[in-house]
Amino acid sequence: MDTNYETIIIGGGVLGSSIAYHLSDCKKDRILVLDQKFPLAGTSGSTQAWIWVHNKTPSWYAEFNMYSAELFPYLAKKIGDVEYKQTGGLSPFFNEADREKALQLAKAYKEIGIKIKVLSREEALEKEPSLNPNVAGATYSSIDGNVNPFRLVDRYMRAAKKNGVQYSTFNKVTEIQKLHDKFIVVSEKGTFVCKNLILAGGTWSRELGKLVDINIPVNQVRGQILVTEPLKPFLNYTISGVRQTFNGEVLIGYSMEKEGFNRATTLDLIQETANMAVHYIPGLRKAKVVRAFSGIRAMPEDGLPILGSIPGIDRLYVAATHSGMTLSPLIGTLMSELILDGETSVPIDRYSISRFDSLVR
Amino acid sequence: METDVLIIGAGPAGLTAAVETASRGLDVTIVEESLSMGGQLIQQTQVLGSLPSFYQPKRGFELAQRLRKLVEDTSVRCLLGHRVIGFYKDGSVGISDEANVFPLKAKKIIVATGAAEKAIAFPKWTLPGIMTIGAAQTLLNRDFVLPGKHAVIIGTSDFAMDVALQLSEGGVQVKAMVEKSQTVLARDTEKVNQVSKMGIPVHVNSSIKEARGIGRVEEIDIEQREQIMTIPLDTVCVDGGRSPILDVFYQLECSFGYQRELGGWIPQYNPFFRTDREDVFLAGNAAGVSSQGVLLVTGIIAGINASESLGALSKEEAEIKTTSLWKEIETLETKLDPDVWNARIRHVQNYEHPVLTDQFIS
Amino acid sequence: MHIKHHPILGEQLQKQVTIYFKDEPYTAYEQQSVAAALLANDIKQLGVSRNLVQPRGMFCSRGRCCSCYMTVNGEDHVRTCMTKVVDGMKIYPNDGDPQVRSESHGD
Amino acid sequence: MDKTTIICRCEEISYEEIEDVISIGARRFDDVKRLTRCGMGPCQSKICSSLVAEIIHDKTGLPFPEIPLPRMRMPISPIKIGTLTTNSTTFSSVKSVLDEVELEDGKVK
Repeated sequence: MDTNYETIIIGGGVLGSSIAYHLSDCKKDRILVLDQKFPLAGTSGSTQAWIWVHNKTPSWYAEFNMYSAELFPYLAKKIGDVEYKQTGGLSPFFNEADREKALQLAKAYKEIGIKIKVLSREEALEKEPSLNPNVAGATYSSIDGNVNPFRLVDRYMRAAKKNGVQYSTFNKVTEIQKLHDKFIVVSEKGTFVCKNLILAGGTWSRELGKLVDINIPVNQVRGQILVTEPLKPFLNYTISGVRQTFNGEVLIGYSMEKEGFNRATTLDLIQETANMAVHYIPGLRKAKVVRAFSGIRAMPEDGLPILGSIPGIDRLYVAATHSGMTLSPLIGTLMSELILDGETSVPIDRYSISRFDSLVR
Repeated sequence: METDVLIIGAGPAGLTAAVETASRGLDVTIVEESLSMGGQLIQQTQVLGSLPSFYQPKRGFELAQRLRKLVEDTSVRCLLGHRVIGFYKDGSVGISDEANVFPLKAKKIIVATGAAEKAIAFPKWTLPGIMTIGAAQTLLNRDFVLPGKHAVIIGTSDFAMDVALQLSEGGVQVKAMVEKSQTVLARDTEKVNQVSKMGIPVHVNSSIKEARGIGRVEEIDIEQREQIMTIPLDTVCVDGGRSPILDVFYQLECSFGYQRELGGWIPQYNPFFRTDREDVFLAGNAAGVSSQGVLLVTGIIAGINASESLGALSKEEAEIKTTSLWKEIETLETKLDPDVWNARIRHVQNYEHPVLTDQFIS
Repeated sequence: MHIKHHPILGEQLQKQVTIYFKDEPYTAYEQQSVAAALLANDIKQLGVSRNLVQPRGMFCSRGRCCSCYMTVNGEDHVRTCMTKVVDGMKIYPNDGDPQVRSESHGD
Repeated sequence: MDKTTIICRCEEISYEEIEDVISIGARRFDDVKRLTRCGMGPCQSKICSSLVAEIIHDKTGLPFPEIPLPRMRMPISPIKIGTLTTNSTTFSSVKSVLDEVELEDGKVK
């Protein structure tokens, strides 16, 4: 295996693989992706994978998500079928306080050109007849949808490899040094040299940052999700909390726990999630759960992406975010632009790591 | 619901563990998914030769009856038709009877979930009529149904020999036994002779090439030294060996080690049949696939040491008993297959160095 | 075929019951599993696989492989190797994914 | 074994598909699972996991102790959602996305 690269990306999840693909697609060669395990072993392989825009705040962040969601149809044409489906997104609510919130949300989004409709009970039930008849209403946006996360990462990875990107898996990075205009990246399987270094470690970003004495404030949030066995297609929309896959399974859950890297599931939360399932879709009562899984989300301290160059260290970049599935095509594109041209077509200054106070450890 | 000792699985190991703990005055609960006690012993009609010295040779189902009687004479709470589905944050066990899920808080847990048969894959192995040898035996001796008229058995373990004989006696024509190794795997030569006396051909250096049939298996191709032999039949029984059932241990975050001779991955445990979790013991095939006799002994050891950990038995007494029971395992296991015994010793010695740990850490 | 006289266990099949497979009556005996009782009546194919629509029957008989899934008394995907027959039981093959309906549409 | 031989009975994943993902670097059952769906069906890899371990071993020469167990999950066997809802009424950790939308002076931040 070569040891000398133009660009090394640490992390082969949805962001790392998307950056590798987009960069290689711009005829940039000599790219290496290092993964401590195997792509999909972490967050990217344990998600409901909604492509979700609506109900994200602040509205400029929703706008950022919208740009990315709009790239999916084009992306599928380039890297292959990723089972992306723009189903439209539905967020049911069950009380009047939430209706007020929904109306405010629609108003705020209108200004940036994202259309959200606040549906009445009848309209919600007409769209999604299997919803609980006690629903008070729902917010609806046609932008939202879902994707097969396994396919997405697999296709990014295969397309990147086709463009000449190399992957070194089950290979943890242990040390990073900056020597003149080069990075020396020491890993379990050998030492590599590169000009550009991109940290795309997801939940492990904080640990990667320590190797270059930079504080990347990304925390871990655990989500537990139930999977039913495949059911005949019956859900028309991606419901925030419940969605049906291409294959027919229904994925249920919207939970957040602070448990570090512990990916255990608990019966307490499985039962709560089952309650949520029948609260949203009473007909699911008879469906069988075959598995509960747990994913560790990467959660930057203020909830917003951390993107771009790292001040003070030339040619060192970071890409860490929540909602990696939704944002991957855009972030992949923008990071490639940044590395190739030094500027991006969509401004990312807001997402710079310099917004945090304690940059240096 | 609360209990001193929860035993998961009412097979031979679970039942002996239940007797050991309940007879010392502990409050004991057994959870068993099926509606009857005895586990896989229920359909074993063969005589079990190598039982511990304190048992007389018996047929499997007779041993199950006896264990059942012993348990019924105690105050053990038997939750038949119940299964463990998972665990709560506070360590309580989640149990379901299909209508409800409820937590059960146990001071100690003895896991005796047994072993599962492994599959053998070949073209069209998914056709109806192709089943594990354990399934064929269950049909025959528990459901009283003939699996078919003409069968071939893929595999030649001792268990395969038992099932071949039982199928023959039940009226199924066993047309062949197929073994990919150079020799028959069964160690019980008496059984191998019986099979040969029944006129069942045993093909070594052979493997199943493919199955065919419309809606059900109708014929198979056996390949032996590049020769293909086609056998018309309606039943194929596959013997892929067995491996411990580990789901419960995995959820309990126990560590694992690998011992091929004991069935592959098994929970790590010490001489007291305790896992690396203070409150979790194990017994039976779940602690390494072995003979019926050994399973009983492991159940006793786990029961004794779980009792000791709850103060129902002195440490000294538990140690003396455990040591002599290990001798019993050595006798039985060495007679059966010294490699199995050696693997078990190796495994226990590895207690401090499990191979697979922290499985839920990202 | 039901074993009327078992070589070692003798006559075990005592209480006869009637079960219905695709609305046709068949003879079974109490304590038999649904999959076994059907097999005794020469019904081996219990369903079809969901993608390739290939025939499936009982494989492991331990409730693990899910190959014996059938619809029993209105419930889809019942593991028939683990379910005992009951007089009058109505059984249909597993020929597709279960349907979910809203409770408001009747259940 | 034929290339089209089914390895995962539930999801009908063939030998060939598993071979393919091993060739792109999958070394553990869970890697194979995520890339092929092998083991994602109702039996949750109870039948195919040992078959896949053998294929990984054959193709890569990795010794069995270095091919870890698949990650096992609750529920230990399939269970109806309705059954799971019994004896549990709490709703504390499970949220709706609207819970995350914060209002300031009656307006979205």
